[in-house]
Amino acid sequence: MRRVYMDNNATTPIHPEVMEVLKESLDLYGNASSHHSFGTEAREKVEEARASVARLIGAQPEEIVFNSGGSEGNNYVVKGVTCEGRACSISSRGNHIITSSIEHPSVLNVAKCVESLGVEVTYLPVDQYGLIDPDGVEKAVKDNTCLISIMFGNNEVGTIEPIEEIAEIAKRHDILFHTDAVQAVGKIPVDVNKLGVDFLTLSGHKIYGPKGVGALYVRKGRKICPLIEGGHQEMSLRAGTENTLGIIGLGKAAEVAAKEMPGERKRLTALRDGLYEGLAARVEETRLNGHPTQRLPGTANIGFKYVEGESILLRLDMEGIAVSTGSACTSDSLEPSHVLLAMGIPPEEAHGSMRFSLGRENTDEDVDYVLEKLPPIVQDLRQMSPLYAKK
Amino acid sequence: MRRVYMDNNATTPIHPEVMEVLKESLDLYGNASSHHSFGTEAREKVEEARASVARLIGAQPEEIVFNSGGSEGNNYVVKGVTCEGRACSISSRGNHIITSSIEHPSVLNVAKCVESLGVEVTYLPVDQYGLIDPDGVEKAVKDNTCLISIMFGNNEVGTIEPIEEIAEIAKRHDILFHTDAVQAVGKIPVDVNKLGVDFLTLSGHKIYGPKGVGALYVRKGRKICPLIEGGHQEMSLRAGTENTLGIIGLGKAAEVAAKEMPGERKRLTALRDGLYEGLAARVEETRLNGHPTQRLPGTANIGFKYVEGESILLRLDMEGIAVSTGSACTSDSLEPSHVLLAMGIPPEEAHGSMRFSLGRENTDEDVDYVLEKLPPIVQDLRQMSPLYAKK
Amino acid sequence: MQYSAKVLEHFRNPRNMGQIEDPDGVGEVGNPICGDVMKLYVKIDDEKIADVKFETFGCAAAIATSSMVTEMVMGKPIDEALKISARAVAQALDGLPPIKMHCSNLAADALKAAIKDYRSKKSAAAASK
Amino acid sequence: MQYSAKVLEHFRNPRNMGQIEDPDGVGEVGNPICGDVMKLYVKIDDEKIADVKFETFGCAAAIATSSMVTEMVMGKPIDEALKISARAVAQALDGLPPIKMHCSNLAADALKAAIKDYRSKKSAAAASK
Ligand SMILES: Cc1ncc(COP(=O)(O)O)c(C=O)c1O
Ligand SMILES: Cc1ncc(COP(=O)(O)O)c(C=O)c1O
Repeated sequence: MRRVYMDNNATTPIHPEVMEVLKESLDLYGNASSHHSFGTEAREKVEEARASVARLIGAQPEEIVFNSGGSEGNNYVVKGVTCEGRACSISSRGNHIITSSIEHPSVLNVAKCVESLGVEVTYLPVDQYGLIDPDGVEKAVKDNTCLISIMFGNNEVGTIEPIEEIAEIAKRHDILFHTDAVQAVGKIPVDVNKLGVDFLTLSGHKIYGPKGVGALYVRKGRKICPLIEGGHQEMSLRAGTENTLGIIGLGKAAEVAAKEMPGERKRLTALRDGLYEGLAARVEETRLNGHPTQRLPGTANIGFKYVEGESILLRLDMEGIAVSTGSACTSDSLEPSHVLLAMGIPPEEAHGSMRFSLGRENTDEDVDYVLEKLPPIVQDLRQMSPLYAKK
Repeated sequence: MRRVYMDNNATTPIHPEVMEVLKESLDLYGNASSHHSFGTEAREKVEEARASVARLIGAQPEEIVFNSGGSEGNNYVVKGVTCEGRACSISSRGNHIITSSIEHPSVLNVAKCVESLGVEVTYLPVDQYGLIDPDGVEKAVKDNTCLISIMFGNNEVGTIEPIEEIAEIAKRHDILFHTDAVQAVGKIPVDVNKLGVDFLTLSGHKIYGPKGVGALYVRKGRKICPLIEGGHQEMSLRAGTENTLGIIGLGKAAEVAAKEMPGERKRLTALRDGLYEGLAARVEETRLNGHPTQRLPGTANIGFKYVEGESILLRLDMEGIAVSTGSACTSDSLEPSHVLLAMGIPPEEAHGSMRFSLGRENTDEDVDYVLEKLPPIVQDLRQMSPLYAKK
Repeated sequence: MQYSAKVLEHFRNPRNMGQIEDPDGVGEVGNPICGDVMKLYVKIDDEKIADVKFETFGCAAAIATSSMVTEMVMGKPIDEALKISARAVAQALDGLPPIKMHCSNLAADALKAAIKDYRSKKSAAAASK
Repeated sequence: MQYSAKVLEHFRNPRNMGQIEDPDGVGEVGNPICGDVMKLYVKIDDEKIADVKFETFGCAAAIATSSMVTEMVMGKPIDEALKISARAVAQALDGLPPIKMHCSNLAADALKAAIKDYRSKKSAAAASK
């Protein structure tokens, strides 16, 4: 059976070039913090990787802190700036943070956690396309705001937020600004200095690197309480023996992403638009969720009225097609997507929305295959649906 | 040049069998939380690994929470039980914790952190062998003690603590008990039920698995606040896309460790004793730091009077021999080891102590090589030392 | 989330899917906002379920439990059908993931609602005679 | 921690290591508790450093800076030797890791202490004449 993977926002296959360096590095086992030659060999590779990641986002190598992924990066910033809910030296400005209602759970749930510990949190709304209004950010600023955290590209609908404008507001008010760029890095140009962000989260497995490794960008001079303390690794900002293999993989993935991004960006945008247009032509009553143009290249979140997403997902899976109904980490829940609800999409339609996220392995043939298989499935399920019948 | 790696307490080479499964699993890229077949394939492997890790320590699979390593595990427990310094539902008993003065920095530094946030901390002393006295634990217990955290095997000197007795005390007083077993697991038998621990930290790269992956054992029914929140991964106890590759590697490492432990334990004990006795016969004024017998199989921490450790380390490195002066994560600091100081070793002698930590790749020939190379180096450095001359 | 082979089979090939033209009873439970709506049509003959059909908007578990419940009650006396518990439906499918157990409630509830509808119609008809 | 090739070379092959039998001055700085002790012996001839030797207990940087400082002052007039700064020692070694910079202070201090010792002995000798 043909297998078509269109769930690249959940995770990506490892790039062949990354696989190659991983295989080559399996016996590079020294502890990068050891002072003998085994350690030095590991250290050199770790620093090469740091430079690659820095280059991808226009940072200095010493501003890159390796960690275990996007969730850790996001937890780190929200907890570390608010010092876990306390007014400490870092958050001397106060204990109010501004975020949005469409953030990834690794921002939202931590915001709720620190909220329960006494931090004041503003969750900004979004418009029908999932866009955050910079004016809304400005209005939410208070004297005690210490952090603004707004995601770069939304993982479910792909909407790209006006990060540069929001960072400008943060800077004007002297507030630390963080962006969860897990879905943006490697797909669209991201430059920490052009953007003016203080912290930026990225993750290896969304850019064809290994899972369980990521990096947090920490602008020089910005202070933050470590989430994981202990040894002096990562400039004492993140304890734990360096994940050499993962870091090398992430470094290579960053290098490859920088190289392939311009071409892939164009190619995936065309592919994804072809997919949506093809589906819209073949299936009645579909809707595109997310911004029509200001959107991540490979992402198309499409609603099919009268049917429920998991059913479509499983039927597609039976045809070898992998997509998702939302973010993988929330899809065990029965709630409709918080992102779609925040965009004002009715719950019953949110239930019937599917995320197609295309990646470097997808081809025109893959899109054609989905265009062939999906319409009859939706038709089948609609035949079964009392909501459709009622029409 | 011959290369002899005797720094296995810092980190271990990946086991050939683990390397094999890592290579085979590089293209198993699905997100284990995704509901399509790509996800299911990853999920199955993750659950197999969970069962292997559970088997190694006598736990139930659902008591194993995968994470990024030992430092994360230790931070998790200390912060999670004290709810980062606050009296919350979990630590309703109070906010006093008991730990020891020879813990790994990933326990000690976090204890200091939560202390600064209002948690009361007792740091228990050790005797000259690095042993913690269970009576001392009992005496330190207060009405508001919520956590006792005592390491299993010390990473610097290898002393094995009386965990079972201490856990018994904790249980009698209804206090949660955690042990950092990063150095013990895979080297000596560890059974969470025989021991009666509530939480146990382990790490992949100390048992010939990959770096950047570990597991926390959480006894069924024990509550703890997550350190990294977000998605529903790992029973909502640890958010972040599952590090499939790392987890598979850890699972295999656990399986292999269970198999090889009995033989390796004997072999390494003999090897390490041969090393110490050989050195003691060839170099005057050496001392063995740590317990003479109640000690991790491969670990020999040896003091050479009148010389400084880093010099020995570098001279050995020039001969292809890798050892360390303490834990890799603190060796950037100029302080003598906190473990040796706690054992009452004078600072100038602590400076001249070397940790030899042997592992599965070490042979009799390796020991002979060290016995050949090390004595003249110590002699050389002593010739240079004004402390030696003064004698 | 792992479904049993039986769930997947019923999901892929649902039995008794569709409407009954002139049903004796119809039961509808669930709510589109929660992502599950189940509609069960029954035809009753001599206090036995002569025919039963379903329409479902929902996940694989919702569809499979609907299908399964129709199979289980087809041809059965009403009283026996009413005794079919949510648990029994789930068991007949070789179990459901814990998070999906509520779907088996829905299926059992839809059946009860359809029979209730039939009975109330019947007594209304009897009354109007 | 990465040492320069020059540091490693001096560490491996230290120059002027040992004692001077009948030194004109001796300087000792550092503290075994901190892990560094440096002892410098000088022989002075016509206010020039005719010979210099060191003994050091310490890390590679401590040994290399000791060795380097003896090379730098050998044969130099005392006044010139005194002008050698910690920075200059570190530079002559192509730099030191930041955490080890204090070692270059120790070396320069040991030299100063040895010369001071020589001078105080000399003035004592002059006074007793
Ligand atoms: C926007 C966003 N932020 C954070 C994360 C979390 O990253 P990770 O899975 O590496 O923890 C993800 C993906 O899961 C994401 O899409
Ligand atoms: C006793 C002990 N605890 C914790 C750790 C930390 O483990 P990791 O390096 O996996 O974070 C180590 C090793 O570094 C250790 O030896």
